[in-house]
Amino acid sequence: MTSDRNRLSGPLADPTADAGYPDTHPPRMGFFTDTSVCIGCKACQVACKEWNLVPAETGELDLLGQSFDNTGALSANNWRHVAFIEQTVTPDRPPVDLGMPAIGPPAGDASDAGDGQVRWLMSSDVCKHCTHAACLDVCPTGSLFRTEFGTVVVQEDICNGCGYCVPACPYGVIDIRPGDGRAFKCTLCYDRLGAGREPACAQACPTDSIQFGPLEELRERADLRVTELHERGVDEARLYGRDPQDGVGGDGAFFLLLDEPEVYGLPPDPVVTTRDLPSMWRHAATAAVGVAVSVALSFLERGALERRKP
Amino acid sequence: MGLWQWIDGWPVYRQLTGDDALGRGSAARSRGTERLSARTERADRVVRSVCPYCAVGCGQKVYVKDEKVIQIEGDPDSPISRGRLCPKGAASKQLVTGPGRISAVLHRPPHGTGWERIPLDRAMDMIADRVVATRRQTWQDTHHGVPVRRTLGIASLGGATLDNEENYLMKKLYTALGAIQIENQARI
Amino acid sequence: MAECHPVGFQWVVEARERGATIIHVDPRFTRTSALADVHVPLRAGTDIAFLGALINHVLSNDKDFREYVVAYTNAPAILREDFADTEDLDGLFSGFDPDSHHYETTSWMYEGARASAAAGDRDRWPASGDEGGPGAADRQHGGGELRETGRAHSYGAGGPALSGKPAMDPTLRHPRCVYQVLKRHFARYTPELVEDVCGVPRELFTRVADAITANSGRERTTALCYSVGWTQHTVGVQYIRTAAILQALLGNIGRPGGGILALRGHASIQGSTDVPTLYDLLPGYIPMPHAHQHQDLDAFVAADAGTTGFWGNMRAYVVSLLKAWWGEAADEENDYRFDWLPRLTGDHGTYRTVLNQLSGECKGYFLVGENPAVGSANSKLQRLGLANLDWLVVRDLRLIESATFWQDGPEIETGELRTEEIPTEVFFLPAAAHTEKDGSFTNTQRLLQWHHAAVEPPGDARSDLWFYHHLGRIIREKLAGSTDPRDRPLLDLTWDYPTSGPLAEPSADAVLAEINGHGQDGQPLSSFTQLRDDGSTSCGVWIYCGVRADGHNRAANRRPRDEQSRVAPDWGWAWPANRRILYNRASADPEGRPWSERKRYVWWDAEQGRWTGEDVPDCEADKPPDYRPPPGARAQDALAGTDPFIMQSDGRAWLFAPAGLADGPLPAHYEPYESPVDNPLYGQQTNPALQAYDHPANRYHPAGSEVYPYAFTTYRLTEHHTAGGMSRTLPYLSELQPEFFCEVSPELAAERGLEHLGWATITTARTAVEARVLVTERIRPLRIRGRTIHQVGLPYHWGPNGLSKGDAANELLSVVLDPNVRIQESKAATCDIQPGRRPRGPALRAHVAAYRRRAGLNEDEGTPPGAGEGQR
Amino acid sequence: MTGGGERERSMVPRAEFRSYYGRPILKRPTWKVPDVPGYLFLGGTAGASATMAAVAELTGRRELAGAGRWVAAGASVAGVAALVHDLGRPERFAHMLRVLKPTSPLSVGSWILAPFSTLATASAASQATGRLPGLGRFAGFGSGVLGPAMCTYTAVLLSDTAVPAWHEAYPELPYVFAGSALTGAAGAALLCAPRADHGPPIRMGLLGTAMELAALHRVERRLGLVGEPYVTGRPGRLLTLSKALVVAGAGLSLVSGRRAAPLLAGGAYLAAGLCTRFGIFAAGIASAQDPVYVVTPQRQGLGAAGLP
Repeated sequence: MTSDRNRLSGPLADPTADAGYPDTHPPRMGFFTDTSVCIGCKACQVACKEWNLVPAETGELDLLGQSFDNTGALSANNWRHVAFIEQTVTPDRPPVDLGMPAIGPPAGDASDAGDGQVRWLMSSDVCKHCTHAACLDVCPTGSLFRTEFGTVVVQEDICNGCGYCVPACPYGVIDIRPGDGRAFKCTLCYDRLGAGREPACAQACPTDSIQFGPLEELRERADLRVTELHERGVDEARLYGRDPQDGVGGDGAFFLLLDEPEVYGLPPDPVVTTRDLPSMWRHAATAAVGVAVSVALSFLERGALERRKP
Repeated sequence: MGLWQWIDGWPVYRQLTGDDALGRGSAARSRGTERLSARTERADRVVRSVCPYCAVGCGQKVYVKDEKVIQIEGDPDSPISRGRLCPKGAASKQLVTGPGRISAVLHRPPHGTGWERIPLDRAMDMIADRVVATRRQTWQDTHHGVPVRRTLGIASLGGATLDNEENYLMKKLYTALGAIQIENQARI
Repeated sequence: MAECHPVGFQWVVEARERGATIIHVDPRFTRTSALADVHVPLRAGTDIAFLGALINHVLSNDKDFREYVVAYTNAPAILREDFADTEDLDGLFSGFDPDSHHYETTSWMYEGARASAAAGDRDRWPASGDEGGPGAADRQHGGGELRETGRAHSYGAGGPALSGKPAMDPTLRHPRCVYQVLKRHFARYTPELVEDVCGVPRELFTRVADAITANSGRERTTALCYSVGWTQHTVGVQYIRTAAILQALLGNIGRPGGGILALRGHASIQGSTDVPTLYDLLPGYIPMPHAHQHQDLDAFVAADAGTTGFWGNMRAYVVSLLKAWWGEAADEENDYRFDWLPRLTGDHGTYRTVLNQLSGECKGYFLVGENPAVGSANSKLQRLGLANLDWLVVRDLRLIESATFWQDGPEIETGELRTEEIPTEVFFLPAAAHTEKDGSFTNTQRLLQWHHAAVEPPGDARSDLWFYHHLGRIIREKLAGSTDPRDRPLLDLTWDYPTSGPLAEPSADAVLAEINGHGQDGQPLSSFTQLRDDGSTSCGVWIYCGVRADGHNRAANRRPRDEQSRVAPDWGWAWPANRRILYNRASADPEGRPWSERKRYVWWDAEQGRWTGEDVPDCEADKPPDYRPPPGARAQDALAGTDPFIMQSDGRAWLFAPAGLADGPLPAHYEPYESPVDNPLYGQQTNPALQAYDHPANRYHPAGSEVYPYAFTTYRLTEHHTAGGMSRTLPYLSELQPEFFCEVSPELAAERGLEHLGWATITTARTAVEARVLVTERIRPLRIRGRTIHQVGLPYHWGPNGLSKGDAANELLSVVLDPNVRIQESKAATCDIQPGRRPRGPALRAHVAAYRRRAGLNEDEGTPPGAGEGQR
Repeated sequence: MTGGGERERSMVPRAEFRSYYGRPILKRPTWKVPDVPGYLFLGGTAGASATMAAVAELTGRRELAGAGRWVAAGASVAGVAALVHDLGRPERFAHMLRVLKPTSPLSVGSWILAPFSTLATASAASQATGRLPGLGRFAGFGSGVLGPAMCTYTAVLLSDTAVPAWHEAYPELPYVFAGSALTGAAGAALLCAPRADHGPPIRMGLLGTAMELAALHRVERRLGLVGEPYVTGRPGRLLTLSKALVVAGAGLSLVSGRRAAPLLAGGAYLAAGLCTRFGIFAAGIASAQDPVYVVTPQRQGLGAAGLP
């Protein structure tokens, strides 16, 4: 028990207990986003904004040209983001990601992919509510904290907008809201969970691509699902963020993907930065000692020093 | 006592005395967090409704607080939608409370270059006058000798978000007026 | 479906997870395609060829569900000898009059059946819409050049009347039986033809054909879902007919998991048809009467309704309606005031109305939650109509383009109109939202669902119920005391709805009570079978009778889904009689036993002597399967216990439609009015009976035009709603799809130099619009007879107002209509596309004019070669 | 989106990698320029100056100690101001002391910076007013003890992020910052202290130069692809300039006889310190902006561990 406490990386059976909650705390809750049934309707994005009163995009609306994605990425004002990836799939070849880049018409490659079938991947991204959450770890004010549901939430009355969580997140989730100054991200609808309700996005999701529930149950369900898809010949199905052995100790919000994570804009094998923090502190301490010693050395007796000079 | 409360409320103190030494969970909870609750829990009433966009007919629950709509979401009881909504349905609250909704009657006189605000009852009276006048002016008792009892001077085109009861009154009134060019999005 | 009905699509996804095969047929690769097992991209406007080939596949391989077909369809009926098919007449059926572009349909009748639709008796009016001219009425009585209006509707939901029994050949071998005629008619609809017409490879077609036939029959059913991609064509009704033939042959109608499911696009568009704000219908699909010299109620009923099937009770429905409207003032003596109904004399549809606005005949216009200035085909025509009115009332939530056209419409920019010169007086009345009023929507599955008012509307906003109730009240007050007979229908109208609250909101429940109807004792009726034609019952919408049975608003029923069966009869109320699957008698075999245990739904319980099952049986519950009608039986009594299609006069599904259609008893592939290719099937290029309107602002492209070489189609995106009035104005939706764009294939992009995210100008003879370019593999060029056909995809949600702005795709469309229901062809037309933004101001007109000149379309003269009113 | 073709074997790592329309995976750090890199410089300079002042005090170099205290106080106050200014909600700066989180370098740093800047300011104030000299001396020693931590914790601040260039450099960055702090403090002393006291700062500068150059060299050599931003583009130019300046500072500090030399040396050191911090800051931003620095190293890590 004690050896498991206050760990910064690796598997952690109960991050909630680790965050000081009594044993009576509710089970860890999370999302399983099954992208194999996502229809890219973006209901999750809107339901999230309606519930959490997240501001709409400010300034000029612009077409991104990234298939039907005009949001781009998760941000302080987009706590859900649906990615759209257009591919041609030819048997026995890895999928070819199709153009729509800002670098001109992909006419050249098109003939290459002509005989393939079009595949359109869609995936609703969200904060991962990591077992080892770097944003939470580095937050200097305690604004980011772990809730009794094991989720990671920003406390808006505390955040002072120091911005440390922003570069700490290995998934590029959390961000500072322009004009507000504070950091925002998915709360897994902490307030709704408190009322025994499911998060707005999961409730809205028409095809149940976004599933909400106790993480343990979701993991079992996901394992079954991926097995089932493999049996159906969908070999490319894989789980992302489900493994408690991974670099962040497993995600509270994990995914079933149909291609490599980076194709969806996800890091392939993220590691919580604080895993290396003890080592960092040691290096910093050594270097600090180096400073002290260097200063001290610099004050060694004048004469002696000058004598030693070549 | 005030000091003690302050110290007790200081997360560092809770870090030192509680189970959350690193200040990553229970010790870091704020007053705002302790007060947090879902606004649907504070609603004065919940009203059953139906999504106004497409014809799937998803159930909606409309949460009202202080005579304002504070949330609209899917009705999990519905056998049609099971509580789910599409982006449009999920944006219903913005549809009914969002920017751009006009709440005053606007009038543009013939050849006018801008809107003028007029009272609703005056507008109703003016519209009734125009209906009566146009009907009188364009009335046909017969058409090529065959009785028709109608006017082709007045037409109507309705959207398909009209309630059945509204459509019913429209058809009834227009028919009694003798107006036949009564159409709906359903034709389009 | 995923694109436009995402929440409905959950059931498709669930079916897929349970092993169903999902096939998506669409020119584009959409969100639906993304989850489908098979995506079939085809050329827009060629579905009849595709479906026809499926029918041919079924017939030539004996894949039909024979017992079902023999017992429940008109396959055994024998046709008249003088019927000639498109195979004989190169794309025309017998009876076509090339001068009026109109079919005389007598030869389509069954042999032995008396065609009650004899010329002059049927309810219709001379040709050319309103322009019959002197003598037209005489011609009517002389037979000859006749033309129906909105014809399918004019027969009500049940189609036209037939009397007498057709000769039948249950062996289906008679050369003139429907089955054999069908076989011959579709014989040329082969996989090779599909490749040639639709651009669908043979292998892909075969895969679809195999999947559908393998999944139909006794143990399995296949459902077809469609939307306006099937209806917005000059052959829209025939699209649905083709699907109906296929499904009837496969035994997929009236059975669970089967059907042809219309996915309607608006919350109560079904309701707007049932309780029609449509010119050619009265409530419950009773046709509006047409003008005749002497026609009373009985003649009207006799002309329209057959005597057999449930439409045999039409007089009771009409009398109950007239009683609902005119109460005590309507009685047997005065024919229930049947003569107070205004009369039609042709086409009075929304597009004809616009022409009437342009000609000055139509002077006042109500737009009630509708935005034709960007939402209707040929939007410019619409705006020119609006700009030529005396007065216009617009009721909406926000300032839509139809309310502001005089201020900032595109014609102001081009200089075609000047604000000061537009005479139209415009009233904008803010409307109440669905959360601010009581009322019912009828959804796509005929389910009435009540929505309750949650809050009061803001400011001057009012419900449309309020508006019409009070408008009627004020008009009646102004006319009170009038002795003018034309005002009697208004003054005698039952219009005393109770109001309540500070806004004097009329009671929607009271209106629903009138819709439901009541007996002489004032008690609510519980079923339309209680309706009488003697004036003792009153009912506003006969098909809705029972929604308020026992005074209980069943549309507001909301028993949670977990607390009831999968059919969920206690959630809302479905017309008719709360039946969830229509014609469900067909889910059992002729003896009343379920076709299979897997697909059991309703069945005959011999012990109880009743039909029973999961749903309300769609037949008389106590009519045994072995019932045979006695000679001379009327209405439902004339249908046998084995006849499931109880609204049809013969109780059978019509593979062949002997009457009721303006453009043929069988579907045939005709090209869209504007098509990049010639019709490879027949010499007849387009629907011979289609309705075109010749107007300088409504020019058509010749077929195969090199000036307008590309096909285009319009459609919706999940993030927006129709013409955008309810979505472009919302920040959360606008940011998701912020701009008008066109979708083109990489090949077309290369051919025309279009750059991803650059601008494109799309030009038709109507106007030109500009759109950002999305180059995507989801749009595929099709190979058709050695030629590459490019298609341009255009979502039609935009307009100049709102948060997310852009040109309206509907500007590009011409107005050309299906002859049966007068819906415009907005799913297939031709255009040119060039890189760059469109010209501004007067230069835009010059740009469009230059295109027209190159295409040989003269500026001010009428018809382009071969494109007269009516047909090509 | 990028590349295509074979994913298995390729000469150029860049061509292998796939991404979502080339978009960055990580968020661009929102820390403001010049606030945060400026603070890194000020904090380091203040820390080393305070320590130098304390040692100078102990070794009887009162004037050097005085100059050091001024620099420590001034730089730390300016540093605090920069940090508060950087906050999205500056009025909530006190929330920094709400918790004490060893997992957060910024929390730890706040608990270092707060006493340090208080002590440094107190000691400078005492020095200026002549009041409470004992307490002033004590405060000076206190800040001197905290000084080294001030120099190097900021390296952890940067390294404890997902930003590839910062995180991967965590074994070296403290030494870069330590060296740069030494040269910074030396530079300030060369500018402010009397010539008689230039000996210790000159030696501090030389030691700092050596430390910084060695550590930077190792960063550039060891990190491979992730080290790229340190040698390319604007951050690369800034760091090259920094190295040139620090070498120039060291050289100039050894020139004797010329009156301007120590001033030039001090200026060069200070400029070098700024360039180092701005360069390293910018290198991190650049590495966060390009998904290649996220995907490729993680993919290579995966390759070693086998696919999931």
